[in-house]
Amino acid sequence: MTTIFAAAAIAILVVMAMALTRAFTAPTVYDRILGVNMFGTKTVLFIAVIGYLMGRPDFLDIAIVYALINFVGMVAVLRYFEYTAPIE
Amino acid sequence: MLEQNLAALPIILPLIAAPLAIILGRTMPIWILATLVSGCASIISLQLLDTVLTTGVISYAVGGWQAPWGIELRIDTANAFVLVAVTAISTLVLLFSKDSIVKEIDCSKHALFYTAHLLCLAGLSGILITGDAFNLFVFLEISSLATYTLVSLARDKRCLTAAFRYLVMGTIGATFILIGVGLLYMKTGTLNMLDLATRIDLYDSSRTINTGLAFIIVGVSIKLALFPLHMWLPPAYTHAPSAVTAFLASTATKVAVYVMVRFIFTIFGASYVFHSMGMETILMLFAIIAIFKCSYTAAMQKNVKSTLAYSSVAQIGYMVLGISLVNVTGLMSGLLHIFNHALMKGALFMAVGAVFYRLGSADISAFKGLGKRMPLTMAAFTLAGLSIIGVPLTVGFISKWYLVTAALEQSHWFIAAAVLGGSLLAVVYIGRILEAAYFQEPDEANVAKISEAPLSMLIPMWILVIANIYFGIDTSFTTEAAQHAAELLFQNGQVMEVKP
Amino acid sequence: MNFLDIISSLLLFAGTFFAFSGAVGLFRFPDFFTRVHAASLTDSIAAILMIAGLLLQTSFDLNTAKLIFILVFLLITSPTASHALAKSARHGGLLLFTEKPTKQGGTNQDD
Amino acid sequence: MIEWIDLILLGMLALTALRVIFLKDLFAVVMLFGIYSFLSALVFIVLDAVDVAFTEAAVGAGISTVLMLGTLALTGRTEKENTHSKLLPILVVSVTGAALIYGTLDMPPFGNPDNPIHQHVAPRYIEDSPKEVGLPNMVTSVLASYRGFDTLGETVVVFSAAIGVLALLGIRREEDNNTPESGFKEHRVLQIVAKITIPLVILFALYVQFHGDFGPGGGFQAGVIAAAAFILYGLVFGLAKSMAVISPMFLRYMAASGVLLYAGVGLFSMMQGGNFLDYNLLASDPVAGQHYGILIIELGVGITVFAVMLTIFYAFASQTERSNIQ
Amino acid sequence: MNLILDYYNYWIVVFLMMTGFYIVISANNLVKKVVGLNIFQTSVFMMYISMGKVAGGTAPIVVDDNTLYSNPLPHVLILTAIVVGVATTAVGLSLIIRIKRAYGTVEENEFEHEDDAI
Repeated sequence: MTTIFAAAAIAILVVMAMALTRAFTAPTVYDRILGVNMFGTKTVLFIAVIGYLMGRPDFLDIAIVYALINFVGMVAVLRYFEYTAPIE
Repeated sequence: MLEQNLAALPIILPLIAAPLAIILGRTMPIWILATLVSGCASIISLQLLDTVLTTGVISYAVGGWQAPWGIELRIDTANAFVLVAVTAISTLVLLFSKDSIVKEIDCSKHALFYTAHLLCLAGLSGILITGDAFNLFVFLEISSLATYTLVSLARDKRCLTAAFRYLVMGTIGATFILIGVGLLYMKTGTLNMLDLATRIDLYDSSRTINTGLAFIIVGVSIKLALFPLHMWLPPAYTHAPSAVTAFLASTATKVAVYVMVRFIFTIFGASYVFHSMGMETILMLFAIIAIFKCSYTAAMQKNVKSTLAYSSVAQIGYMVLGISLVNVTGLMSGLLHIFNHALMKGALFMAVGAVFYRLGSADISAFKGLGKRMPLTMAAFTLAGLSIIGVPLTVGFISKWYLVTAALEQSHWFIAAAVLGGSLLAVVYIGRILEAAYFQEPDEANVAKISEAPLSMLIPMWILVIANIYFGIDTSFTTEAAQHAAELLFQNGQVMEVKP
Repeated sequence: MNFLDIISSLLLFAGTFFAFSGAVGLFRFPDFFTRVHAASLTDSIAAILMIAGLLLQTSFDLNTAKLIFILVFLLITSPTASHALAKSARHGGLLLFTEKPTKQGGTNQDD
Repeated sequence: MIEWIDLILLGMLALTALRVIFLKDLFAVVMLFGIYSFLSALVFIVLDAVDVAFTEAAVGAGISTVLMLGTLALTGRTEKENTHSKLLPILVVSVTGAALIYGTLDMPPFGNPDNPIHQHVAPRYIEDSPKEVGLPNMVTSVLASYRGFDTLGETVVVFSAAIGVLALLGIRREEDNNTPESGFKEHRVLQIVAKITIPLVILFALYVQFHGDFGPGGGFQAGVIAAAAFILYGLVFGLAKSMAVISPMFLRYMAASGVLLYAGVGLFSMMQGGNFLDYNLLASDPVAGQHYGILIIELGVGITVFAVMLTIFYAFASQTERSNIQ
Repeated sequence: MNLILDYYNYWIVVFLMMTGFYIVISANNLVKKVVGLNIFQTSVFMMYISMGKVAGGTAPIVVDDNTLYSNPLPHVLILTAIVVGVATTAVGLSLIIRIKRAYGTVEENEFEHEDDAI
């Protein structure tokens, strides 16, 4: 089972890397936000898997925090984005 | 109960008073609380100094956990001596600030001013008393955060950029210290200062320890504004409210000097820092440049607060110079100067604060003719100024005397010359102000406003001035304490106390 | 490797597949709104599959509850976030790839 | 395996940090900082520091990012062209970096159990703390008991931050008719979802507060999470409504009372004839005393952190909304 | 090879620290400076956590006897340091907001001119 978890963890890491690339090189600011958001949700899954990989699944609490913070951060980005100047 | 916990009280009292102040909410009760607490802390620290001088080092295990597992508070002569200066100055500044801040800080922020002052005092006492390298970092940050707040309270908008610059530099400095402590911890596995000292000896020439030393020295140098890392200090001191400047100039950087002494002598050991690493040459070089460059810059300033701020950087040069001489007399002169400089700079900045209170400006042009209009304030300024210059019968003379003696013991003639040269420059920058005050006529516009400063400002100012003269004549208390502290620090470097 | 393990590995595999396809969609789709679509749909399905896969590894204790909590939380918040994002984007003037930029200035800054 | 994941995460961190240097869009900079923080929290998990990861995720990625975004809303989005010479910074950084690399060469190897830090002080925490303090989570034991003074200091640091922010910004309570509508008033979906999630989050915060002795978490993390719930409320429904639920004045008292609660435990143990913060004396049985002490001080930390984080958010958000009116 | 295995973690962390440090001292925009400061500090935290790791160890929360745990002390220190970091960030950002209001800009070279006229 460990190898399966490891494989899943690596696969999610790859997806995270892709989301990260998107956040680095987004054509519009919204794409960037999208990339960041996707990165966040994948991180939640990554933590869940890695908890099992390391044999300490009681760390799922951290995954919950990630999910929560990701959402709050997203809302904050959208909220404060209104105040700034439109896209140049 | 009190007896046993005396060592912890100088930290705990202001620490508890700060949240209490927020609950009290009204300015007047907060001021009374803050002054009382600060006064109690100074009485306690005097008591502590007395105990330390008679019975030796006090060690206090917070939470009942023995070092190195728990956090140890450790009071020896060096920190008790500086603690007395810090708490006493804090009390006097609080007395002074009651009227002073009315002109310089918005009314709605007075409560927060006193709270931040208490926090700063708690942080500084914590830095002094703690015997744990990481705990020191925590208290350093408490005092720094409170300091940034205090600096930014002034009405002048330039205080904001000054505070921000201070924040960035201060945080870099603190992070450097954090890195340094981390490297030491990595190599030794402990954070307790004494334990660190014992175990560092095992790894004397390890690269990791060398790097740790370098980072700690650079970090602390930022905090104490050693040339060329002093750029944050002059704007911060110039634009902060006068009461804040008086407090910070005479305590914050001095505590940082103490931290440097503590790290060099207690933790690393003088022989390692100076003989193996050759730090003394670097420190000496920068100290001498600081004395000349900053004294010169001080003489060029239009603003008196700015002049005094640069003078502070120069005076820090003297302290570091004393440390870098690597002998008991040199270290003693450094410690002595921490104490003495607190007395003189406190008095000077209070006098400037009083002028600011009456005139709303600290430019040198505002000082014209003040000798006649504010005679008591200017007399205080003059006496404290003479002390900065190092005229006999003032404290400034005492510390410089020992510094020169130490230099001659090492037969460093050029250092003795440098000290004298620095004093000559001090004559110039203090002289300019005195000339304006006594030999120039005031501007017409200002004449009406000028009258003597209120008593609440004069009293703390004159207490400091009298202390300047008293400790300049009867030097037994200060020199004895400083000598004892310096000897103890040097012993620490050689003979290790080994804990079971 | 028992039966549950096999199912859970299959679920994990499927989950990663969808996550991956969503990430590809993030790059390949023509405009922002289709990209949101790709990302948010796969987000949900990947979360469901993977957490289901992990659920099979628990023995119905606190961890099960936490996993379900995470799943519920993700299923509520992630589409909401995508929705809010798409709405802001539309409000901010992004256009569908089928639309032509008008004079008022849509800013379809696609590469 | 873990080492490889660690390496990949560190690589991503390096790329993110490098990208931040060259970005001029500050919104993107802040979002990438959020990612940086998330990634570093992942590194912390991989390196077994779950409590730290918890805090870093909640604080770095959560609170700091929200505050930075709030600041950007006021200061503008783009960094202007830098006219300073790059030479001096590069020189300073290279020298510092070289010094550090030089320092690493004598370091104890990464992960080796024979390193001094695993041999000297820590064994006592690992072997004895479950008996002496009676908690399975050693981080909580060390944090709250052995190094409880540090944690008191940390609580005071948070408190000083509140003092600083209040002194600098203050919290302006707008009159209701003057308060701008939340930008999300059209976002019905968001509002409803926020209403569903907020109670869940507060419940979770309570769990973290009281479960911190057994798993990752504790007062600090719980305070931040609870504050995040109210921040979410404030973001979605507008500051005025949020302030109607918890007023800034009340938060001030809360922040102060948390510190007092913590210090009060210390004073109480002093009155019992022990040293400051000696929990052994809080009950007849030392381990029970430790338990009570840790429970109370964690509560104090939680209260202060919650109140301070929310105060800071109020201060920032009221600035933003104010500038929006003008 | 051994050298790399022993130290790769620290080297990358040093690189991260220096990137953050570079942003602090080179950025012109104050918000970016604060971001740099945060990156710098977070990387220092990683250095501490790296040293606490024991190969084959697990998080320092008791599961049963005979388990190898990583060192809890660096974790405690860094918890404190993170809090210190966020406190500094909050105060720094408030200062930036005030600076923007007082000077109308948060670019360092733009308000430096005004400040020079002491």
